[in-house]
Amino acid sequence: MEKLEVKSLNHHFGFTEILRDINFTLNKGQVLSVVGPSGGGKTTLLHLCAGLLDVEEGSATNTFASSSFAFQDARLLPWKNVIDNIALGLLAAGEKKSVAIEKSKKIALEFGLEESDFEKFPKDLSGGMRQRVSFARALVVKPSLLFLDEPFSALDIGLKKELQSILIDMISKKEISILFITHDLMEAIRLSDEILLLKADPGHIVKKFSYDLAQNKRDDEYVYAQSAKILQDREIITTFELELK
Amino acid sequence: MEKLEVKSLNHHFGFTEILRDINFTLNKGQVLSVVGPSGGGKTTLLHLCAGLLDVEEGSATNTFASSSFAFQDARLLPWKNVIDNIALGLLAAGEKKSVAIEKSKKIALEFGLEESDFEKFPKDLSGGMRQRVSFARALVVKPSLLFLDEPFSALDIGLKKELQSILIDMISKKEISILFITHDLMEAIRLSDEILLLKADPGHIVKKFSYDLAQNKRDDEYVYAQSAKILQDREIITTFELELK
Amino acid sequence: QEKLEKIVIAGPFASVSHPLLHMIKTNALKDVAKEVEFRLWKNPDELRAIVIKGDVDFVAVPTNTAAILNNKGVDIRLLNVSVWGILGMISRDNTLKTLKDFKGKKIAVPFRADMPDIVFVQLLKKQGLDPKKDFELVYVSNPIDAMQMLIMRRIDHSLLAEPAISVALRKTDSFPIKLIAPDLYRSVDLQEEWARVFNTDKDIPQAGMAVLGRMKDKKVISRFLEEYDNSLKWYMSHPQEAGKLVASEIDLLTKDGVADSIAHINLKSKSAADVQEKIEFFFNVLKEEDPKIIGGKLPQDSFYYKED
Amino acid sequence: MKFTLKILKDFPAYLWSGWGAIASILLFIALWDMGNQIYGNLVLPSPLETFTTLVAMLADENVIAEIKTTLYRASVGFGISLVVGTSFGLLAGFFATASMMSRPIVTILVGMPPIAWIVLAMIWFGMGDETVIFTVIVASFPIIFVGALQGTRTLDGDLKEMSDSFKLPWHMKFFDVYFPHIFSYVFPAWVSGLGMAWKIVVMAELLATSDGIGASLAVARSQLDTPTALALVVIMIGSLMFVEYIILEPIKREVELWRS
Amino acid sequence: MKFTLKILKDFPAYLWSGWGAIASILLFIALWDMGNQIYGNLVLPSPLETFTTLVAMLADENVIAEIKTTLYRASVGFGISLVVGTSFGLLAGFFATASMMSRPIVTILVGMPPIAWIVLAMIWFGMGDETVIFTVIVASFPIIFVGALQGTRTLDGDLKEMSDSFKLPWHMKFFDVYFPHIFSYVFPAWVSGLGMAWKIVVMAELLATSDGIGASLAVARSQLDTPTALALVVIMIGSLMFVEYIILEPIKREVELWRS
Ligand SMILES: Nc1ncnc2c1ncn2[C@@H]1O[C@H](COP(=O)(O)OP(=O)(O)OP(=O)(O)O)[C@@H](O)[C@H]1O
Ligand SMILES: Nc1ncnc2c1ncn2[C@@H]1O[C@H](COP(=O)(O)OP(=O)(O)OP(=O)(O)O)[C@@H](O)[C@H]1O
Ligand SMILES: [Mg+2]
Ligand SMILES: [Mg+2]
Repeated sequence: MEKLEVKSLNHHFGFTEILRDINFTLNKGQVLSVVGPSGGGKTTLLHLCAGLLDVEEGSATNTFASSSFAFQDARLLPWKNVIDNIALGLLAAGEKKSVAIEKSKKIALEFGLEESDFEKFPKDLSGGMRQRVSFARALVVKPSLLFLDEPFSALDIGLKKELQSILIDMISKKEISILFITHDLMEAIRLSDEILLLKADPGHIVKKFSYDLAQNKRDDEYVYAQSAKILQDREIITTFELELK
Repeated sequence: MEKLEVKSLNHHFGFTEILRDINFTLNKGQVLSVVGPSGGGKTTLLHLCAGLLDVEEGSATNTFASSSFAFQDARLLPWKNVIDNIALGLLAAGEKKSVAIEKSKKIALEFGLEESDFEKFPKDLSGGMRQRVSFARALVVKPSLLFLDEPFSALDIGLKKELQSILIDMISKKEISILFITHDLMEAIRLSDEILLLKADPGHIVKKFSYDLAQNKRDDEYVYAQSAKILQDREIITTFELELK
Repeated sequence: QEKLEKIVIAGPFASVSHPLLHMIKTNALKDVAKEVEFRLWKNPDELRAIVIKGDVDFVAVPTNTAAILNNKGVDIRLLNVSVWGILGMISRDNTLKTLKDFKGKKIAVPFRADMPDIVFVQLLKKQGLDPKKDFELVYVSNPIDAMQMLIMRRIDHSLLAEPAISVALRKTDSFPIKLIAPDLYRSVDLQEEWARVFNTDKDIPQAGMAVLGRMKDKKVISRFLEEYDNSLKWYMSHPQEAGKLVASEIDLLTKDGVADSIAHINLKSKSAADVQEKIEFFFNVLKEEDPKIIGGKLPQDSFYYKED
Repeated sequence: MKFTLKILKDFPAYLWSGWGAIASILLFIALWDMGNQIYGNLVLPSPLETFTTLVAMLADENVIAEIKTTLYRASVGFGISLVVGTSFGLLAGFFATASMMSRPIVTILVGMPPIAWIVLAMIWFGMGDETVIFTVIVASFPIIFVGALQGTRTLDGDLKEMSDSFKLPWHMKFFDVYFPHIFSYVFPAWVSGLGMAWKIVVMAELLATSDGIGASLAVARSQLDTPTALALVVIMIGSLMFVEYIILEPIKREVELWRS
Repeated sequence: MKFTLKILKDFPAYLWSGWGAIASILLFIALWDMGNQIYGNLVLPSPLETFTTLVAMLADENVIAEIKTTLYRASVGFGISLVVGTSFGLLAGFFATASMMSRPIVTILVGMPPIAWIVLAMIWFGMGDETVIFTVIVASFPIIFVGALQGTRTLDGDLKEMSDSFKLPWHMKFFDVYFPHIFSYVFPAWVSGLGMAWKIVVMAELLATSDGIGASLAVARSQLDTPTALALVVIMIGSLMFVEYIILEPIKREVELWRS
C-alpha cells in the first residue's frame, strides 16, 4: 500500500541541529498535520519528505504513486501568466497542452480567480491570488500525496472555507493523502486525522493528537470544542509559550 | 493634528477599476483595520495611502510625522543578514551605525529571533522568521504611523499573541497609529478602533465597525463575542460569500 | 620533358614582386609549367604561414627575411637580388641634403626594428650621430601612418620606401584642397648616404627572389630567373604600362605611384652567389645593430643559390 | 507563430519610440561635420561626401559582394560563438567542475591577441573564410561564455526546487524555468559579442584575406582614400544598428514582456 | 577593513579550489607542445623554449619597462572605462530618455573598428599614451555600459518600493539596494571589458606607438622571432589571469557570499 514512512530522521543545516529523531507514518487517504512554532523546522521536514532536501540521517520512504508540493512562498514563474503557471505540473506529467490549459482554467475558476486574471503575470497578482495559483498548480495534477505548506495563510475566511471544503470532499472520497503544515489549530483540527506537535530547538515531535470523526462530518461546533480542548493541553501551551501572556 | 485622510479615492490598473470612492480618516493614536476578500484591493489601498503608488483620482493626505511599511511579502534585502535588514530603516533615518545595530538586536530578540539567527541571510530563514524581520524593520524606527499588511499571517499562535501584545502596549500609550490589513477577523477585533469592510470588484467600503473598548482591556471573551457577532453580519456574509457553505 | 602542374610564387606588394606580375601576364613560363599562380603576402604572419605550409615554390622577400628563415631551419635559398635601393627621406623642407641636416628634427620612421629602420639608424651612427639624442624619432607602424602624419602636418620629415614615397607625393599634389595641403619633397636618398658612409657604391641588396625546398628542378629555376630578368627589364622600361598592370593586380597601390617610383628605385637582377660578398657586408651592418634582424648569424654559403 | 505575430504587431510602437535615438544620431552627425571643418577632408571627410561615396559604392556590385562576404563570415562566426559560447557557458554554470576546468582556457582565449592566433589559423585553414571565422569565434566566444555562465550561476534556487518537485523533464526545466532568467544575462553578452565579432571580422580580413570589407578598408587606407574608408565604416555601423534594433531588440522586448 | 580581512581569510580555501584550473592549464600546455611538434618552431615554439625566453626577458629591465608601460595604459584605460561605462550605464538604466539617447552612440562605438579610431586619436593626442588609452576606452566602454544598463533595467521593483517606503537616502539606495543586484550583471561585463582592454591595448600599441608590449610584439613579428612573440603573449595571459583570479574573483566571492 502507498505510504510515507519517516524513521528516526535527523537533519542539520551546517552545525545547527534542526530536526531530531522524527518518526511517523502517513497512510493512503490520511491527512497528517504538523503544527509548531515558527522556525521550528516544519518546512524543512516537508522538504525532506518530498525529497527536495537530501536525507542525511534516518530515512523518509515515499511509496505514493505521485506527489506534488505547494510551497510556503508561492514560487510562481515570473515570466508565465496565471494559467501557464498552473499548467506547469500537468505539462510536466505529459498532459496535452490544450487539455492542460482547459484543466487549469477550470481549477482557477474554482479557486476564485477570474477570467480577467488568467493572462496576468505574477507581479500583477495580489498576495492571496499568488498563493491560490501555487495551490492550484499543486492540486490540478491530482497527486496521490499532497504536501501543503501553509496554503491558506494569505486567504480570506470565505476562500479558506471554500478551498477547505474542496479538500474535504476529496479526502472523503479517499482520493488524496495530505501532509499539511499550518499555524491555525482550528484548520488543523478541521482537516486532519492526526496532528503532530513539533517543538523547536531542535525540532522534535512531542505529542500526537488523533481525530477519528470523518472530515465531512466535522461541523463548527466540533472544531471549536476540539480546539478549546487542545489549547488547554500542557504540551501545546509550553510549545507555543502561551502561558506567559 | 497628525492624521491620514482619504477622500473619494479611485484607482485603476490599466483599464481595470480596482478601488472606487474610498473615504476614511485615521487619527493619531487610532488603529484602523481593512478586511475584505483576497484580490479586493487592500494592498493597493495601503500602497496609495503610503505614497508608494501615485494617487490618480481623489486624495490621500498623510500628515503623520513619520511612517513605515511592513509589506505582505517580506521584501528583505537578500544580500543583508537579519540585523542589517532590520537596521535599514534606522540607518536611513540617520541613526548611528552602532546604535542602529544595538536597537535592531534588541527588537530581534523581542520578536523571537535568536542570537544564532542574526547573521543569517534571508534565504536561510523560515517563512515566519522572514515575516518577523520585515515587521521588526518597520517597527524599530518607531514611526508615528505604521502600515501593516498581514504581518501575522506566517506566525504561530504564540508569536502572534506576543507581537500583538507589544502593539497593544504601544497603542495604549498612544505612541502609534496603525493602518492594518488582515484576513483574521479576531485579530482585527482585538487590535482595531475601527474596521473597514472592503468589498471587491471594484473595491469599495461597504461597512464600518467601531470598537470603543481600550485595546488592553479586550480579553478573549470580548474578542470571541464580537467576532461571533460580526460573522452574523449580512454584509460580512455576502462580502466573503460565507453562506454558500 | 614533362611540364609541372603548377608553380606558385608568393610576394609582397613591394616593387620586388612587380616583375612577377608581368611574367604571369605574359605567360612566360608556359614551357615549364601549365599554370603559374601569384600569392600576395601582406605581413610577416602571412609569410610565415605560406612558408610553413610549404605549398609555394618561389618567394619574393627582403634579403634579411630570407636569412632569418634560413637560420630558423627553413629550406630556403636566395636566388637573386633585384632591389638595390628603395629607401629615401621625404620632407617638407627642400634644403636638407644629407642625414646630418636632419639633426634635431622630428622624423617619422615606419617599420620599427625592421630593415629600413636599422639601415637608417646605422647610417646615422656611422656618421657619429646618436639616433636617440640628436633626433626625435617617432616610430609608426606602417608607411600609411607616416604619410597620414605628414599630410596632417603632425610631422615634417619621414623615412619612407618606394613606392610609398611616390604615392604620397602624388596624393598630396593632386588633392583638391592643395592650398592647405603641404608640399612635400623627395629628400635624401639613403643609398647615396650608404655609398658615402661606407665608401662603396650605391647598392644595398635589399630584396630579391628566393626558392623554397619544394622546388627541386634546377632547369625550372634557371628558366624562372631568366624570365624574371626579362620582366624586370620590361618593368623598368615601361613605367606607365607597368603602373597600370601592378595597380590592376594589387589594389593597395595606385598606378601613378608605381609608375613614378620606378625611376627612383635601384633595380637590377644579380645572381645571389655573385653578390654574396655585398650581401654579407650588408648583413654585417645590420647585425651590428640587432642580430635578430638576420636571425642571429650570417647564413651559410648554401644559402646563396648557385647555378651549375 | 503566435509569437512572431506579436512581435510584428508591437513593431510600429517600437519604431515610434525611436525618436530619441534618431535625435542622438543626428547630433553625432553634426559633430562629425564639425570635425570635418576642423580637420579637413583628408582626415575626416564630411558626412555629405561620405554618404555620396556610400551611395555610389552601394550601386557597385563588387562592393556589394565584399559586404556579403564579410556579412557571411561575421554571421557564421558569431552564430557559432553564440551557440557554442552559450552552451559551454551553461554547462560550466551547471557543473562546478566544468567551470573550474574551462575558465582558465577562456581566460587564455580572452588574453591572447588575435594576431597570435592568425598565423595558426592561416596554416590550419588557409587564407580564406575559415581563418576569419575562426578568429571571430575565438574573440567573441569568451564574452558570451562569461554571460551564460553568470546567468546560470545566479539561478533562483527556490524555483529550481519547485521544478524538481514537479519533476519537470529537462527540456521544460531549461526552457520554462532557467532560460528566461539566463536570457537576461546572456542577452547583453550577445550584444557585446556581436559588436566584438563585427569588429574582429574586419580586423582579421585586414590581416589575413584579400576580400571583404576589411580588405577594402586596407586598400582605401593605403590609397589615402578616406571617403571610401569612412563609407565602409558607415556600412559597418549601419549593419550593426540594423541587426541590433531591427532584430535583437524586438526579440528582447517580447521575451522580457513579463518585466515591464 | 573587516571586509579585507575576510577576503584574506578565505583566500587559501579559494586557492585550494584551483586544482581543476591548474589541471586544465597543464592540458593546454600539453596541446601546445604537440602543436610545436607538428608545426615546428617557426610557427609555434615549444613551451619550454617560450618559457626560457620569458625568463630571460623578465631579467631584462627594458622588457620590464615595456610591460609597465602597457600595464599603465591598460589600467588607466580600463579604469576609466569601468567608471565611465558603469556610471553611464546606470544613468541610462535609470532614465529612459538617457537610454534612448545613448544607445545608438554606444552602437556606433561598438561598430566602429579600432583602426578608424586610431587615426583620429593620433591626430588628437599624437603618438603616445593618450592615443592608446583612448582606444582602450572606446573599445571596452560599450561592453561595460551594456552590462550596467541591463543590471539597472532588471532591478526588482518590490525592493525599490521598499526602499522608497523607508525613504532611503540616495547613497543607501544605491549601495544597499541597487548595487548588489547590478553587480551580478556588471561584474561579468567588467571581466569581458578587462579582456577587451587587454587585447586592444596591445593592438593599439602595435599600430600607434613605439613602446609597450604591443610594439615589442610588432618587432618580434617583423623579425619572425616567434619565441619572443609567444613569450609576450604568455606575459599578457599571465597578467590577465593574475588580475582575474587574484583580484577580481575573490572580490566577487565576497560580494556574492549571500548567494551560495
Ligand atoms: N538553507 C538553510 N540554511 C541554514 N539554515 C536554514 C536553512 N533553511 C532553514 N534554516 C533554518 O532552519 C530552521 C527551521 O526552518 P524551517 O523553514 O523549517 O522552519 P518552519 O518550521 O517552516 O518555520 P515557519 O513556520 O516560520 O515557516 C530555521 O531556524 C532556519 O533559520
Ligand atoms: N501592478 C498591477 N498591475 C495590474 N493589476 C494589479 C497590479 N497589482 C495588483 N493588481 C490587481 O489589483 C487587484 C487588487 O490587488 P491587491 O494586491 O490590492 O489585493 P489585496 O486585497 O491585497 O489581496 P490579498 O488579500 O490577496 O493580498 C488584484 O486583482 C490584482 O490582480
Ligand atoms: Mg515554514
Ligand atoms: Mg494584499
